[in-house]
Amino acid sequence: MVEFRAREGSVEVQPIPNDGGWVIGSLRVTRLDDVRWSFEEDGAPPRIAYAVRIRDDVWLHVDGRVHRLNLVEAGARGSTEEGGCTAPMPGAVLEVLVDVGDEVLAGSPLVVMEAMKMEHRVLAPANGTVAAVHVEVGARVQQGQTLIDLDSNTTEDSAQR
Amino acid sequence: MVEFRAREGSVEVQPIPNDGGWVIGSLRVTRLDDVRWSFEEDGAPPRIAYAVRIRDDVWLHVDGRVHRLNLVEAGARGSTEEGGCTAPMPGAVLEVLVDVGDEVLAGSPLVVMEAMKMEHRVLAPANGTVAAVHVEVGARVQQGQTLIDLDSNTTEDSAQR
Amino acid sequence: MRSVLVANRGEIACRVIRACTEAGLDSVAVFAEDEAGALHTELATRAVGLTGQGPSAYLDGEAIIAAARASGADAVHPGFGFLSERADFARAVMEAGLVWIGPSPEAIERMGDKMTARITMRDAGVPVIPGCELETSTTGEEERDFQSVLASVRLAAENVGYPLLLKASAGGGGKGMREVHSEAQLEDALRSARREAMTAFGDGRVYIERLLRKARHVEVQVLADGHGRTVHLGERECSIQRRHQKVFEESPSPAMNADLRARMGAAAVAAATAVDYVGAGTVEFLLEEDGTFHFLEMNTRIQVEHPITEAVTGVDLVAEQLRIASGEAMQVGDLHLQGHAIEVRIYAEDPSNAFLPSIGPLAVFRPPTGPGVRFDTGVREGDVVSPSYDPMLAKLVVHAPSRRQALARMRRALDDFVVLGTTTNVGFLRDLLDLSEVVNGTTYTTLIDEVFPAGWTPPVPSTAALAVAACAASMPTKSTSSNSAPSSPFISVARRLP
Amino acid sequence: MRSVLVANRGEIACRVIRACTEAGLDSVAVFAEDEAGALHTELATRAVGLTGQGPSAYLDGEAIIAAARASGADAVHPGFGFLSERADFARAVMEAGLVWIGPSPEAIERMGDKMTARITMRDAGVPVIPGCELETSTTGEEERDFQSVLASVRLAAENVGYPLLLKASAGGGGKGMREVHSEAQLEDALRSARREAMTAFGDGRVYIERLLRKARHVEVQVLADGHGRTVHLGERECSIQRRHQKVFEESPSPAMNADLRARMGAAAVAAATAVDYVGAGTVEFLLEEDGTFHFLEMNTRIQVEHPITEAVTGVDLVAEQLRIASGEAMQVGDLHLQGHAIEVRIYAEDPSNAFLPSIGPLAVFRPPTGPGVRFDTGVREGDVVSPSYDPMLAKLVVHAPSRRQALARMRRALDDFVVLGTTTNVGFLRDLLDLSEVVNGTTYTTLIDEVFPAGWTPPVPSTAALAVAACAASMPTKSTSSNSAPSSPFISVARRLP
Repeated sequence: MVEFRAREGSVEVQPIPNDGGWVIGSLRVTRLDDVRWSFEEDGAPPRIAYAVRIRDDVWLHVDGRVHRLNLVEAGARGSTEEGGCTAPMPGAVLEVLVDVGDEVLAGSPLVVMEAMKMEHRVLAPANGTVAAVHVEVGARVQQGQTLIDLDSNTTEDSAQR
Repeated sequence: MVEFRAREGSVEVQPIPNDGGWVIGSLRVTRLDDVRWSFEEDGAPPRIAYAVRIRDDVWLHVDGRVHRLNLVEAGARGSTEEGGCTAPMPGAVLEVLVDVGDEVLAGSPLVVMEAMKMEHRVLAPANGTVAAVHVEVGARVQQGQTLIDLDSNTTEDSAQR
Repeated sequence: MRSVLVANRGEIACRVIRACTEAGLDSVAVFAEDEAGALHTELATRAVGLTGQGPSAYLDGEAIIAAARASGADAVHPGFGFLSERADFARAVMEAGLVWIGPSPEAIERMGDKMTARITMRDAGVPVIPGCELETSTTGEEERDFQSVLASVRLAAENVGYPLLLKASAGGGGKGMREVHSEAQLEDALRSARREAMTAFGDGRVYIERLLRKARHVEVQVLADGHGRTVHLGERECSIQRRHQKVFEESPSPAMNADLRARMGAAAVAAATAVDYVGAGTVEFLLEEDGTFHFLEMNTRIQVEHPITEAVTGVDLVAEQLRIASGEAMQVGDLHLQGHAIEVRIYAEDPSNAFLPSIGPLAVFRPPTGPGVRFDTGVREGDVVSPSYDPMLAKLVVHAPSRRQALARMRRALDDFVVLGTTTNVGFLRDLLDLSEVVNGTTYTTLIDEVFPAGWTPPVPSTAALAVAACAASMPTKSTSSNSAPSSPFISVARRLP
Repeated sequence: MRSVLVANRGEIACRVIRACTEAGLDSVAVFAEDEAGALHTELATRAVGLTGQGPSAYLDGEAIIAAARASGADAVHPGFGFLSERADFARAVMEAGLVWIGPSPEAIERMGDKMTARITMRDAGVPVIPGCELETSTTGEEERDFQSVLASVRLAAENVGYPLLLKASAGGGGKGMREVHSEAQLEDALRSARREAMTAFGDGRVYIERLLRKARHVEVQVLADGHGRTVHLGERECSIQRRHQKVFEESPSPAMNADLRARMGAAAVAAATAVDYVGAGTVEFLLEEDGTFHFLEMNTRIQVEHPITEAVTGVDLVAEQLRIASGEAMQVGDLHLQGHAIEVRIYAEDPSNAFLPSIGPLAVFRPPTGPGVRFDTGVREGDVVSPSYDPMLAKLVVHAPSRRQALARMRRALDDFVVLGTTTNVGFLRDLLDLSEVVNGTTYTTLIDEVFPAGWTPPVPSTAALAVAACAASMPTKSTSSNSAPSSPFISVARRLP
């Protein structure tokens, strides 16, 4: 059983090994080489896709489009942070616009970062109160590093919006 | 010790493993990936080559040129046939121009083959007498298959030419 | 026209399929049993397997028409070679209710038979090479028939004079063609030419032309639509050949000037008009040093070397073929040649061993890239070159502002081209580009034979090369299995684009 | 001129190095410590390591001049970005006895300072955008200085009127530029623009221009040699931008006609002549719907989007740069535009997440090929995209007989482009090509913001896509280590061609 994160919830797929390939429902999938795959649905001619797994993601090119699918590993759920504002990319902190205790509205800028010679603003993901500030001006941060902790406003508040 | 067949005789090269690469005289060779290599001579900047081994050959691209170098394996020498006229490529025999006992001169046509929709003539490598004919018109032959056995004329004869 | 079956393989199938995609048309590839998973099958909207292996599969017109019907194609593009100049196939396609992307079967017939073409052109006022058509219609292999043909050929040869060229009337691409320098060579040449022609075309008739030495092969691209417009798109110089196979082509010709281009262009348009030609075609001429030109033959199909014309004229010839076949007027403006284009043909052959075809895996296959470089191929790294098919792997085309720059660009591209596992002519081509005749543009059809009388010798590896090779020898042998593509004869593969 | 040091990296370094090779010149690449083994270092005759990592290494003019001397280079090509528009660097190169492949330091200075450029152009009779230069020369960060700048900006803004653009005088490429729609936004915008300009250029001076809505960005390529000849090579339409960064460029402009081209061309030549320009340069204009055009700025270097001009004019701009720098006359004939060319910029960025730069391995990187497709890049499969450099990975350029065919060719090319392991804007570009404004050529600079106000949403994978992904999930994770290239800062790598 393979589980992917989807836009809402997750999607489970169960490939069944069969005759050198896999069967998933009415689909048959065959591996052609390191990165190329062939798949066919009942009656239709086989088609080609490129797919590789890189750590917890499967990257896929099919029908002219690229998809990046995040694998949900057993026991690894819930790892997305709630109320944490993280660095969207590696870079340097130019400005910290909030202090602990500040009330912020969803979408208001919290931190200004610089990466690749451009400024980027990290915005509040929801209304809330700043619980902690983990960085200071000039700090170099890694992608995904938590910059600010936000206490989200109560569920009642959110529900009213 | 690696030995390659050369235009005359053979060439021996002894790479000495050293610090993740090899040293051969004043040369240092490093492997970059599956097919790419870097090499540098004392003082000169490193250069790039492509090289792969395929069975008994090393194929090499360096300085804009491709080389195919045949490896001499221990005990595998002398395997080139003397007096045998072999098919230069896979194809079909169109005509056999000689019979057993015929005297032929170096360069005279022995067999006409067809491959890739073109005719090709297999020529006698030396003066001699046809000792055996191994194929008939219409036969499909593999590359390297012996078509005709030739008894070369005596060494004295050859020496006189 | 919504879906085009491409009755071909290799680089030209890929070329045509991409043109279909860009024209908003579906494409159907066909493939022999030994070519399942080939590049052209992946590029097409849909692919249909043919029965049998090797070229014969692609020559089975009935099977191809059946494939077109089964896959819902409503048109057939033949590419070049195979069925492209077979009037009977064109006729069968049209009788099956499909659009034939090419000239009428009548035009193919009149130009396909080289003797008839000579006569038609003479009548249309187009100059032909001094020579002699032979009325003999016997095509049998029997010795008695042969002797009677030989007698009439011998008589005609005396009139034309030696050296001469013996040519198969049904011929093309150098097949069934022999140079004859004296009467003593005539019998052997005739036997061999007829046999090759019988094998290739099922038709052993031959004719005679005077052998023009140091002549240039210059051909003119023509395009005609169904609305009465016929234009020429300038010339291609294809003088550098080996065994009558083109090796190096360029446009414009170094021997051309505006006046000569206008006269040869007019002759080419006259040739096309004489057979009510519709579509893309090429009129080949021999051009002598004094500026005289003679009709050689007309190729009633897209040509291998069409990209150099596309580069300098800005016209997409295959797109125009599709447009014309669908009944539209061509979209071609006034002729304006921009810069200089060169094509070389990349063959799997061994220039150091009589240019014999070579086979093997394309263990490493890294074509050159960069500005002004076009690379048309039907193979990719990991594929295996088999002995069954034509050894042309690819066409390398460069376009640059001047001839000198185009030569430099081609040298750079050939230097950058890495092919390991199969012997090719890349190194030979690279040396060819340094010949003073090529540098100066004073090329002629017998150049290669005269400059490389003893063949070509590959360079000796340097000490450094041997050192790298010795290190590579210690590595495991590179896996050269081809893609494990489906191999059932009836399977079909396809890729659907959004 | 025998050997050219290319003071750049990535695709433009590769482009220039190939041009050197084709011109018969040696080339010297430079590389930061984190770019040993990069493609451009392999293509060059010789490569020299710089000290330091990231862009700062390529910005160290002294180290680059030292590298030129040490490697025997006698000329320096700056590419674009980095030191290309730094007059002091140009001057230092010339003082070191090396040929500077670019315009004079004086021309760079007069055009590089956008305020000075405005004034120069106005004096030369070239129309400029209504706006206001500010005489303030203070560049400090102190709050008191800031307040005095703010006061004069506020005053000027009232005269020009809102909405307006605040632009760094030393700026370029959208850096230090802010839209201001009301006085309330002015202070924040000024602070941020000045900071960005200080970081990028070390110069915080700003000026004001009226914000022209729905205007097109149309630029004219000029070329001038040292023999007194200055020509224009037609225009490029670069209206499709995001955050003032060009995304999609085409030539000719759909808004152009022969008369307007002649007038804009003449204005561009006047602009170049006004600063005694020598070399390749670009004069940018805003073109309003009523056909009025205004000088925006002049880029005194080769432009990212130069290939589309090369495609339609047949001129090799980089080859001409080399020729002009070596003192020869340009080899450019009369202007004739052939067909239509489009370029899209391939960025490592995430269009579904505010277009933030993305990083990662190029685990699979298979650029599109085929007729009329040019792909300029500095990376190859197996390379790793780092956060240190500009996120532009490549330029994809198509050339076709018509705009419609060029769009179709670009769609086909984008569909065929496989990049796995690093998020790119390829999918976004593919959707962009289907917008009616793009199809009809009615583009303007704020198009992307207006059509994608909430950003771009990637397509939902089909069931079949999920099935293939699930099978691929069972495979081992692809090794994404980059080439184990030498990493010592002082090592240099090179490839010597015959």
